[in-house]
Amino acid sequence: MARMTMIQAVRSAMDVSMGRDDNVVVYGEDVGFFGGVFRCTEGLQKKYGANRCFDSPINESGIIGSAIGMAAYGLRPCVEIQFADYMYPGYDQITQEAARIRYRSNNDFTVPMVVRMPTGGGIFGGQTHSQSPEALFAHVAGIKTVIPSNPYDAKGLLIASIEDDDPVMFLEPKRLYNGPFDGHHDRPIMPWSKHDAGEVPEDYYTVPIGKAAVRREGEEVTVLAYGTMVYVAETAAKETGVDAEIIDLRTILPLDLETIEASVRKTGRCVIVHEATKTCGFGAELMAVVMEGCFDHLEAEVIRVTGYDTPYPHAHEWDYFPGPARVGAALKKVMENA
Amino acid sequence: MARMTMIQAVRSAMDVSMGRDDNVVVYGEDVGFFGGVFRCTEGLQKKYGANRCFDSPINESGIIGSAIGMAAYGLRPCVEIQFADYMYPGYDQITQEAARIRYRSNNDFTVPMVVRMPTGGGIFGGQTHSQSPEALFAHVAGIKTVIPSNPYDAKGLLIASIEDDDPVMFLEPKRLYNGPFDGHHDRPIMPWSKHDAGEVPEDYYTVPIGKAAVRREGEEVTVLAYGTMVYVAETAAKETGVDAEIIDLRTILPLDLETIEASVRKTGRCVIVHEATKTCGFGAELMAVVMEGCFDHLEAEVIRVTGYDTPYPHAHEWDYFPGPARVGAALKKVMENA
Amino acid sequence: MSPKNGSDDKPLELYVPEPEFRPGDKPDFSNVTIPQAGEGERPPIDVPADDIRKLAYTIIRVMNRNGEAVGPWAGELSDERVKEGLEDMMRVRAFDARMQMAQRQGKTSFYMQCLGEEAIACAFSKALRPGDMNFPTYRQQGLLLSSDYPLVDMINQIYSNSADPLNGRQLPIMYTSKEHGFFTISGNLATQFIQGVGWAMASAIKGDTKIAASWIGDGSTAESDFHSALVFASTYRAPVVLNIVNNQWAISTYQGIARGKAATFASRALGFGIPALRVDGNDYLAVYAVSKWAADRARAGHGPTLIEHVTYRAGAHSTSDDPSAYRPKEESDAWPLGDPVERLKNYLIARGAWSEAQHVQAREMLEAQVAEAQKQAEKNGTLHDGPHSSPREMFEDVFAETPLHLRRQRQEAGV
Amino acid sequence: MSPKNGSDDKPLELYVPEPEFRPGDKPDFSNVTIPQAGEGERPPIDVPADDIRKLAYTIIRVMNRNGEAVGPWAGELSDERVKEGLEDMMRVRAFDARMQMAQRQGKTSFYMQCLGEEAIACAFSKALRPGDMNFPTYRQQGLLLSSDYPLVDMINQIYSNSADPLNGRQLPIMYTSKEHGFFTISGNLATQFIQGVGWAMASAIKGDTKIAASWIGDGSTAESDFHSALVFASTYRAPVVLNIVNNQWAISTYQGIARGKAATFASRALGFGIPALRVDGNDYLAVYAVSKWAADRARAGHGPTLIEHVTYRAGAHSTSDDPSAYRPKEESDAWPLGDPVERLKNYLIARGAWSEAQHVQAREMLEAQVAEAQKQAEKNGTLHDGPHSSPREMFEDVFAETPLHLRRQRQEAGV
Ligand SMILES: Cc1ncc(C[n+]2csc(CCOP(=O)(O)OP(=O)(O)O)c2C)c(N)n1
Ligand SMILES: Cc1ncc(C[n+]2csc(CCOP(=O)(O)OP(=O)(O)O)c2C)c(N)n1
Ligand SMILES: [Mg+2]
Ligand SMILES: [Mg+2]
Repeated sequence: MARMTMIQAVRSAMDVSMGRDDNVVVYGEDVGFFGGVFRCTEGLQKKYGANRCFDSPINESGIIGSAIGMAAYGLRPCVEIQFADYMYPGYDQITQEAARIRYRSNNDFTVPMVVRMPTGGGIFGGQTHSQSPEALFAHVAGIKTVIPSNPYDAKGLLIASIEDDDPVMFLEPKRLYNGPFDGHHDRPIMPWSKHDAGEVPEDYYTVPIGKAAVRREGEEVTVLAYGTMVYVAETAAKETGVDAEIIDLRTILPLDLETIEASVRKTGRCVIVHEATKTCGFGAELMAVVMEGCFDHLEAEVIRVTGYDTPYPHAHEWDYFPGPARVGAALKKVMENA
Repeated sequence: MARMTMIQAVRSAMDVSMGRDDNVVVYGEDVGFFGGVFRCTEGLQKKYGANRCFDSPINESGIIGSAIGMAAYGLRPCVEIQFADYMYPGYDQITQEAARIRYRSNNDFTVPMVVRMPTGGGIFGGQTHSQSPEALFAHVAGIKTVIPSNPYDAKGLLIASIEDDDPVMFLEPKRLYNGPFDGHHDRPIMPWSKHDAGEVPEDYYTVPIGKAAVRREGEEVTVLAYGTMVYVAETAAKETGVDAEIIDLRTILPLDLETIEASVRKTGRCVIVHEATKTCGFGAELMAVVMEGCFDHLEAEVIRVTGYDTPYPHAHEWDYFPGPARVGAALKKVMENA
Repeated sequence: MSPKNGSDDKPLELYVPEPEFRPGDKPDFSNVTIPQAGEGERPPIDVPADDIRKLAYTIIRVMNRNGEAVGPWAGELSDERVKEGLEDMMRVRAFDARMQMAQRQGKTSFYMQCLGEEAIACAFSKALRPGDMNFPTYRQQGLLLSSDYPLVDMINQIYSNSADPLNGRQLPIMYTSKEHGFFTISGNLATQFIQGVGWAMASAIKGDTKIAASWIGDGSTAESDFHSALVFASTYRAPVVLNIVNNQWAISTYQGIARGKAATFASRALGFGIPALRVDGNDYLAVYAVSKWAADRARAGHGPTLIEHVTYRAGAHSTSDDPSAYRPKEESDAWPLGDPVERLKNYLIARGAWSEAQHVQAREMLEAQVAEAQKQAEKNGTLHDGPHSSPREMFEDVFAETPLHLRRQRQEAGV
Repeated sequence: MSPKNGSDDKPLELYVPEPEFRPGDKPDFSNVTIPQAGEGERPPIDVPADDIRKLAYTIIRVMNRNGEAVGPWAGELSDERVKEGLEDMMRVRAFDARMQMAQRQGKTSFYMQCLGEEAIACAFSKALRPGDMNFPTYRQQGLLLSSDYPLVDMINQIYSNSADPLNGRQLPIMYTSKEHGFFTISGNLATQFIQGVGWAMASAIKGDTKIAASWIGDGSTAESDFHSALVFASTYRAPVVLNIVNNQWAISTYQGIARGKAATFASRALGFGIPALRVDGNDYLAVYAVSKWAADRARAGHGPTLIEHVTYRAGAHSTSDDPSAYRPKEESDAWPLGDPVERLKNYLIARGAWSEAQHVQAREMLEAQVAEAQKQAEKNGTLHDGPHSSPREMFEDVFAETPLHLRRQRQEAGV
């Protein structure tokens, strides 16, 4: 066991995977010699050679399109998009190609590819370094979407994603790279070395795709969250004293319906939290899933706490961010008539 | 008044708009001399000249990116994407650029642009000529999305869209181009000439963006639908005898929340219908909107009837399509404990 | 900025390219200079792009008017192999004709022929080896029809019937066959062009000896993934042959809309240091020789080559299209490069290796072959009358394992 | 396919371009041939692209080592205007230095300088007229700083403070000013390159006389919208100048990653029939002359021109970057094209129009100007200490009119 940041955990996942399977290749913008702008691939080129870890031209469609070709050949490319905000030029290749190649070829060709991308706000990145596009993946059949919230999960899920035989979008909440962020931006930062989930085995292990984790058991209300929002929800629960059951979804698609349904049926209440814009965000789907699976158990209106339907503004970052105050207010509201 | 198909109505809208304002320009693949693969722009090049209506290279990012530049200059481009399935290469320009230019420039530059695209299935177009991507627009702040269901609305809404000062995605349900389609593919086709909404004024008029239309008043259940699904819902109501209030949303964003909320509060029940894949489709947002605005009035679980979470399959088109049988079953189910 | 006011300038104008001929015009291509067969050099395969710049602007041709093969690109194929090639092209033509008809008869929803362009895919396929991979568009049926891919399976796919190898999931003609080096066709243009480059990079990463071939139409070179492919192929010197099939038209728009009446499509490669060759796409022998050169080059580790195959789309774009609305009917006949089947036939006859009678006989044989395959396929059903694969298939293979939400949807659908 | 099995071929290898020098290496550019100043032709503005192919492979230079302006591109500007240009560049440098510092002091989140590249935007802006429109990247602050755009407003934007003309919505340095011909900068690379073409098309559609200028970095030419721009500019002969600023680096990747060590960026235009000129980007006089030529060409209706400005990114990519991790510290000094400010200063001194003393004085004056502007701006607040515009601004201007769902969100937010 070692103490790792999320960056180190992600790097270790690629390292372990490249060591075990020489079909695993890693590339992307600034990923080779330099090791990535967030340093997630540092040292991999040196260790595995420039034909297993290399810099790519600045062309996201090219990165993903070439990875599809490599995957069809039989490799397991794990590519990096520098920020999730820059995946859009590659969105055609992701949704129209990677997502459908198994289906349209009736299994003749498959795309075991991972697209890693830092996601979310909280670092004053403005509208083009802060986006959370997970809903745009979830709507398209044929792609898996994983969003880890801590180093242990990040490593285990990334290895599982690389081993997965289908395309996986792997969204890394960049605000969590160096520590669990409770949403109080004005307080000192807690490093991963002081958090249990910063304990990460150096060797191979996996965390299964499609399984949520209950971060806090509770009886009064179910909170559905993922990524950075898991800690914000924990903070809000602590600060309001509401006995919340906090579920860290970890995988957005396929969604762990059973865990969600069991919890909401138990608590009868639900708050959904994400950082992405509200309308048609993944929270809408969670709302629908709760309606479809638990309607008869609901004792109060389900509430979404999300980013607003605006671009992510630079100066007003902390007004935009759904922090502990907003989540706490929702927890209290959902308990009002209890 | 004239009898028009939806194709003629759309063409008439562009004709009227080009005639009134010489800042309106129309272009896209095959749109010029030929008049478009669905013939929506037929005759416009001849009438207004090749510098107002012209063919474009096959590059959707280029079409939309250049239209953004034109709109920033002061024109009102109305461009065609040949099928909604081909907007993905332009999705970056739509979501990262058009959607945010007003906001990020604090009103210094704006993008009064319309992107027309035929949407939906029902013509044996397979997975790349049948998609319904409206949810992918709705999730992104700064874009309006309009989906007309008949010739009258199509013309009035398209003129309103061209006059709108913000980017509008204008989705034309291709299965409705030649007639209202009730979902029974094995029955003779009804032409627009036999339908009231095929009566279209030849001159200028607008239908306001952001206003839903109640197609059928009813007391028992609210059906939220748009595009082709409006007729399917009407058929299902007729066939099941359920007294449904059928709301044709017409605009997906901004959504007519007031009409939706008033209806569901009245009926206490709701069925949501769309053709797009289910997960994170616009139906999820509608589910959330109903939950948020009408929870205390709900007497039954809200049900979504949608396309399945698979690519649109060629041979199984009518298994995939949410036809009157599936919508009817939902109507009956939602009435079960009434 | 300079304070000078531009008010004395003349107004700008938008230039919109127009083809020379529209319906009603009499097409006349006498001003188009077609290089003589046999002209031009045949460089070594390790030549730098810049040294053969000229080959991106000319048209490499082998067969002259007398049916002789001349010049440095001639002499690649034995008569036996040329006869095979002729039959391949004739098989494609017979297949296309019958499937066009089948679509009109309501047996399927859609078809796309490659009339007039048969030489390109048929000759190219002979330059590849088993294990190599094509990333085709919808107009390279010749790749499959010149290999031993079963005709019946092609028709089953076109009919979306119960024996469709793609389980009814794909639009007609969107074939897939890994075994036959044929990547699954996409309905979205150009996406495959960069995927082929990625596949080739993978082969190089693994120290393999296989190469890839990407395909694209003239109109689709405007798409962005054409650029992605050139950038990646150039940067990593990928072992890939990048084929542009310039058949002059992209549905209703002529090639000027994709290139602005300037340069050639081939010359786009030069800005990336990629050698580019323009070849007479209706000259089977020339296509083969140039394709072989490019494939050898890739295999020898010299990297990518771009080939522009100059041809003419003699038929409609697809069964949904009627070209008489945008181009003169006679344009196809007026087009100066002739018919690939006729030209190869004449070559063989001139060599005494073929005769009119043999030709008729071969055609009949191939037509019968196709008709027989169709008969077999129809036993498995047609699109509109069925049977099809089970609707359950709709829910399979979205993922390797079907997840819960999709299993629930399948249950709900009752299949 | 040919039955031959490829097993006797040698294994393929992936080629991954590497820069010549990495940290620890001693950079030596003596093998790089830099053309003499004054060499090469100056064609008429209606020249076809093919006739000046060579200009896409050379480097057009005006100032020689002795500080003299020589050759056909010389003699465009009076000493007065050159002095203005020198001051513009010095203003940019002073501004950059102070804002770098401000970021380090925690007054804002981010800054990007253009150290070593000042000549390009400063000289280019003089070739435009009021009403023309730039579609810049984040490294063309020189366009604003050489016009009369208020320094204080730039700093207000950088600080996201209460007087920020963009209401705190944008990342620092993502300026906007329609009035000053400066399109709103995007954080997404390359998107503006085609937008500029569209703007130019609009000007042509309206019979206007205004032209557009698009900007892109060397690394970003790999993006697909670079291709879109060339396709559209070529097809419609749009009145646009397409500028590539080749500063050798794209964050940590050198230009070989975007072009595979082959051809030049400029030469990409030739495949579209667009004239391409490569210019010494550190030579103010050369940049001006070439820019003027391209602008005149566009204005006269001859269509687009591509200019590759060859320069060197002497600073870090941004305040988030540390280049010592990927390139030798000495590379910047070893880079053969020198410093643009020094070179123009020497030119003026050689002409007797400037002196070391004047230079020092000008620098001090400009530094004071910037310092004063900063002081003014800080009265309106800084990013971390505020004040900012009202959070209410967050909800405004998403649309022309704020729709109901957003009004509800604003209410919920209590602002
Ligand atoms: C991304 C995308 N945009 C548009 C289309 C519609 N479309 C199908 S084929 C075609 C023309 C292609 O022309 P070309 O590349 O010259 O190939 P050809 O048909 O001549 O073989 C168009 C515009 C599409 N399939 N995909
Ligand atoms: C679409 C997109 N992809 C990636 C990035 C991240 N990024 C920002 S600047 C940059 C390097 C650009 O290099 P170049 O074009 O050479 O411009 P320079 O910084 O040298 O001026 C990268 C990769 C981005 N902003 N947008
Ligand atoms: Mg074509
Ligand atoms: Mg650069």
